[in-house]
Amino acid sequence: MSLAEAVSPIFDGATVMISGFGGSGAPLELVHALIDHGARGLTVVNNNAGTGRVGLAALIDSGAVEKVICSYPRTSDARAFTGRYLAGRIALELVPQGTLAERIRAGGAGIPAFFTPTAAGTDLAEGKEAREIEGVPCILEHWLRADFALVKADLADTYGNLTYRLTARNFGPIMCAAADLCIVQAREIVEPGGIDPEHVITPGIYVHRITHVPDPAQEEILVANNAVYP
Amino acid sequence: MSLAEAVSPIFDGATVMISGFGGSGAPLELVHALIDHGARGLTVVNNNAGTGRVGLAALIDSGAVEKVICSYPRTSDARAFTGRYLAGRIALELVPQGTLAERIRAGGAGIPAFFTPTAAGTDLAEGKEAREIEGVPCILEHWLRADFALVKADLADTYGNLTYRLTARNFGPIMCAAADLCIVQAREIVEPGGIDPEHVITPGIYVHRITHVPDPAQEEILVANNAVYP
Amino acid sequence: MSGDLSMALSRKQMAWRAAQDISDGAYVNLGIGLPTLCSGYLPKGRLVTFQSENGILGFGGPPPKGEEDYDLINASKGAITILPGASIVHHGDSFAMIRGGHIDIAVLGAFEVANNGDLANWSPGPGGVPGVGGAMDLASGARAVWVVTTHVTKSGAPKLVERCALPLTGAKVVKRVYTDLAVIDVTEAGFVLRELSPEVSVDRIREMTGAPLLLEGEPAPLKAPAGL
Amino acid sequence: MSGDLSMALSRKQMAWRAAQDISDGAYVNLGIGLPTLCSGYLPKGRLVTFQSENGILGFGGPPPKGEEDYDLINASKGAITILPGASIVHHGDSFAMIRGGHIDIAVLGAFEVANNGDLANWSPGPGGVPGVGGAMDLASGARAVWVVTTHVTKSGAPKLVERCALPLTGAKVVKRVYTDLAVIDVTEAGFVLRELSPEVSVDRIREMTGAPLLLEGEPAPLKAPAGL
Repeated sequence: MSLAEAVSPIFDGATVMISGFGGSGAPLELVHALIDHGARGLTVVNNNAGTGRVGLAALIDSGAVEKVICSYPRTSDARAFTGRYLAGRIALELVPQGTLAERIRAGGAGIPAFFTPTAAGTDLAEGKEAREIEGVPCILEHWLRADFALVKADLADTYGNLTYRLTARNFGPIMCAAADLCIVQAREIVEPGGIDPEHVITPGIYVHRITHVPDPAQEEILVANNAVYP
Repeated sequence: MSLAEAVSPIFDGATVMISGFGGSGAPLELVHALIDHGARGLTVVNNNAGTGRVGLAALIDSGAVEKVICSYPRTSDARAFTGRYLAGRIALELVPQGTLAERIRAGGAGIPAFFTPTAAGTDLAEGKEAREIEGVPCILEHWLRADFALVKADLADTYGNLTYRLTARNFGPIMCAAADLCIVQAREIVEPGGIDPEHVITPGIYVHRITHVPDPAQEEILVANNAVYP
Repeated sequence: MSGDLSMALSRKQMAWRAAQDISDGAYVNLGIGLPTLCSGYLPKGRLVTFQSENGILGFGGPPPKGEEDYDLINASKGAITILPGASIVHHGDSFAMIRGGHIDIAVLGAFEVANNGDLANWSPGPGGVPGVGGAMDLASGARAVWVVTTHVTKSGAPKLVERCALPLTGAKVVKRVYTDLAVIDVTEAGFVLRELSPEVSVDRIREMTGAPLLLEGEPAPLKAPAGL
Repeated sequence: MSGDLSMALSRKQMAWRAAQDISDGAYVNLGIGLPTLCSGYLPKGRLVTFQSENGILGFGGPPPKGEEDYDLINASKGAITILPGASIVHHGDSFAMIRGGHIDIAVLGAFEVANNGDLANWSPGPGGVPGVGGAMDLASGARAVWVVTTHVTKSGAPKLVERCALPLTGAKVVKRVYTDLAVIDVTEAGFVLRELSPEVSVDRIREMTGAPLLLEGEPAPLKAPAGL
């Protein structure tokens, strides 16, 4: 399946989870295909809010993003987000990183809400239900689900079983499970049986579309080279 | 470390998680060492409540278990538990299997409580807080933690990183994380680096004691042969 | 079998009938007992992936006798084989898969099904040792819950009822029921008869059903290969 | 550096001092910036495993220039190396490790620490773009939170205070503070001075501290190798 075909179902106003922590695990080719596809009014879930002028930053630059749900929008070169945010042209829901991960995990695991000690007693607890459980102050957090996930994998088999390279794993497995439609770019696609069942990180049940990107770009390298998309 | 030394910290009245689904993943040698060790008044967390007259069934037969927290005590030969239960000599907390797994996972993950749709509107929801979330009836469940976990692994490295054989993985990874002291029997112990970091299932941070059991017994085989411990 | 009806489907025929409706590409969990038989009767060429709640996705039937590996079992604790493209997960992740709505179909047995979709299949009532296993998780988590069951109990009492008398496994969860005499959808309006054994009249099946049985046109004849 | 005190510890010396207290076998998360330096100053023979919240346990320093692999990074998004016995987990599991109380020590930076253990290190206050990252998870999840920070701000204001003016990262979480002039425990009773730069009097350090500084016996002299 081509990149363009893979992202073609993404509609205006969709919530889109994008894997990656910084550039590691960022599905740049899928994000660039989404820019070309042209869906607007998107809510994006990512740990960050883009760096430089490629990937998520380029998606924001294209004006397609209405809201970002993330833990840390202040990356080394966050001009795309920062400019729009300070001008009031993009919304931000700031979530502690572990709570963000747990909310996404809960979305995939069918847990509508959970109590967590993280952020209890802080400004980020404002408006949230608070409760002390076994002596620990907690706040109630709700699951996070998405219409689509864009995820970068290393190996995929044709059933959608995935592995990830090293710390590029980060948000991939939990985002695959939390989206109605999970779209994956894989460095290599193998036949069923090509991945040891004990080494599968994301079972194929979570994956709906796979596109082959044999030599994926690395965001850090592109940013260092001042690359711009498109 | 010997089996006897591995289980030596287990104290009277402790809560002990025991890995395994039926016999698959059941750490028989550790459980038998626990019988020899002689701690009493235990609360045991397991999916089942023992089969035949070995392993958990033998631990129950020894009179060491005061309470079982499980999803399905009615195995093919559950006489040890059944007799005591019907005589009012052992307590049972019956938990839906997925809720049991999620409560243990929450115990390891620092989530004191969560809302789940499972069991909402059933007898097993009695006494639990109910709430409709996004239109779905849910009940509040609390984490489950233990003083000790007894877990059967396949490979372990000396830092405690673990792998498991096939479906013997079942409760092992979540129990390791939910216990104050995690005691593991491993078929093979290797040096750090002997397990690919991407293939580690339980990171060593969760594992505190490892004992080497090179040729572990399989409960199904022992039960079929009417084996009895001790 | 439902009472003395000689033309009622056999257990294998019921499993066959349900299996015909499992769509290509589906991820399916088969409950213990009768539902397990469905895996043997999929139409040729249909790719269906079976999940077992102990933590495996993509398994096949039992191995030859003597080759059982009890580290490779299903939820019934029977030895299975592993297929290319399988994956192993831990129990937490396995029930995340179930609770999270990723299983397309759970095919389950039942003591009773109510016409609002309530399912009772875990507890025969007070007394004895209770055991729930994964029944409630599957009932509330799967996208579609199908029930395969005889139409009536051994003593002839309806299993499809207005309200379950036995403890519920899940409230409003059943979508479709395959019995030895009929195929019935559970709709907002209640039970709708879709297929009926050619040997049985609508009046007769209504007598054997403990809740109103609606018709939307003529029910199709319930068929299954002979000799199963 | 704290004002004009020439004998204040350098950043590397502060990191060195904190590193001496990391016990053998500990699992440690080092915050971005100054705390990261601790990894270079562990006493010889001490086995410490570093966790980075993006999902790696057991990593070493940066690779030689030109050999960076940006699929192998730490929480600061810098390239790292992987050590034998390492493991990779996804973000959900990584923060389960943190939130679940499995990290022995988190060494963090701070804007302010209050004498009840409150920590402010994520937000410089209203305005600009906020960013919290994993700070709150680490603050509330780690078994012990240590802070490494200069004793006062660049303009000379105390960073150890009675009540944080800036938005909190976590309430009552800090156990110990390593500054360029002192080592201070956060106890039920408040700040207790454990070590003090030999150049600084108790009265002077009290002037530089925004909350009462208790003594339990004579503070030991704060020392670190010269030339760091």
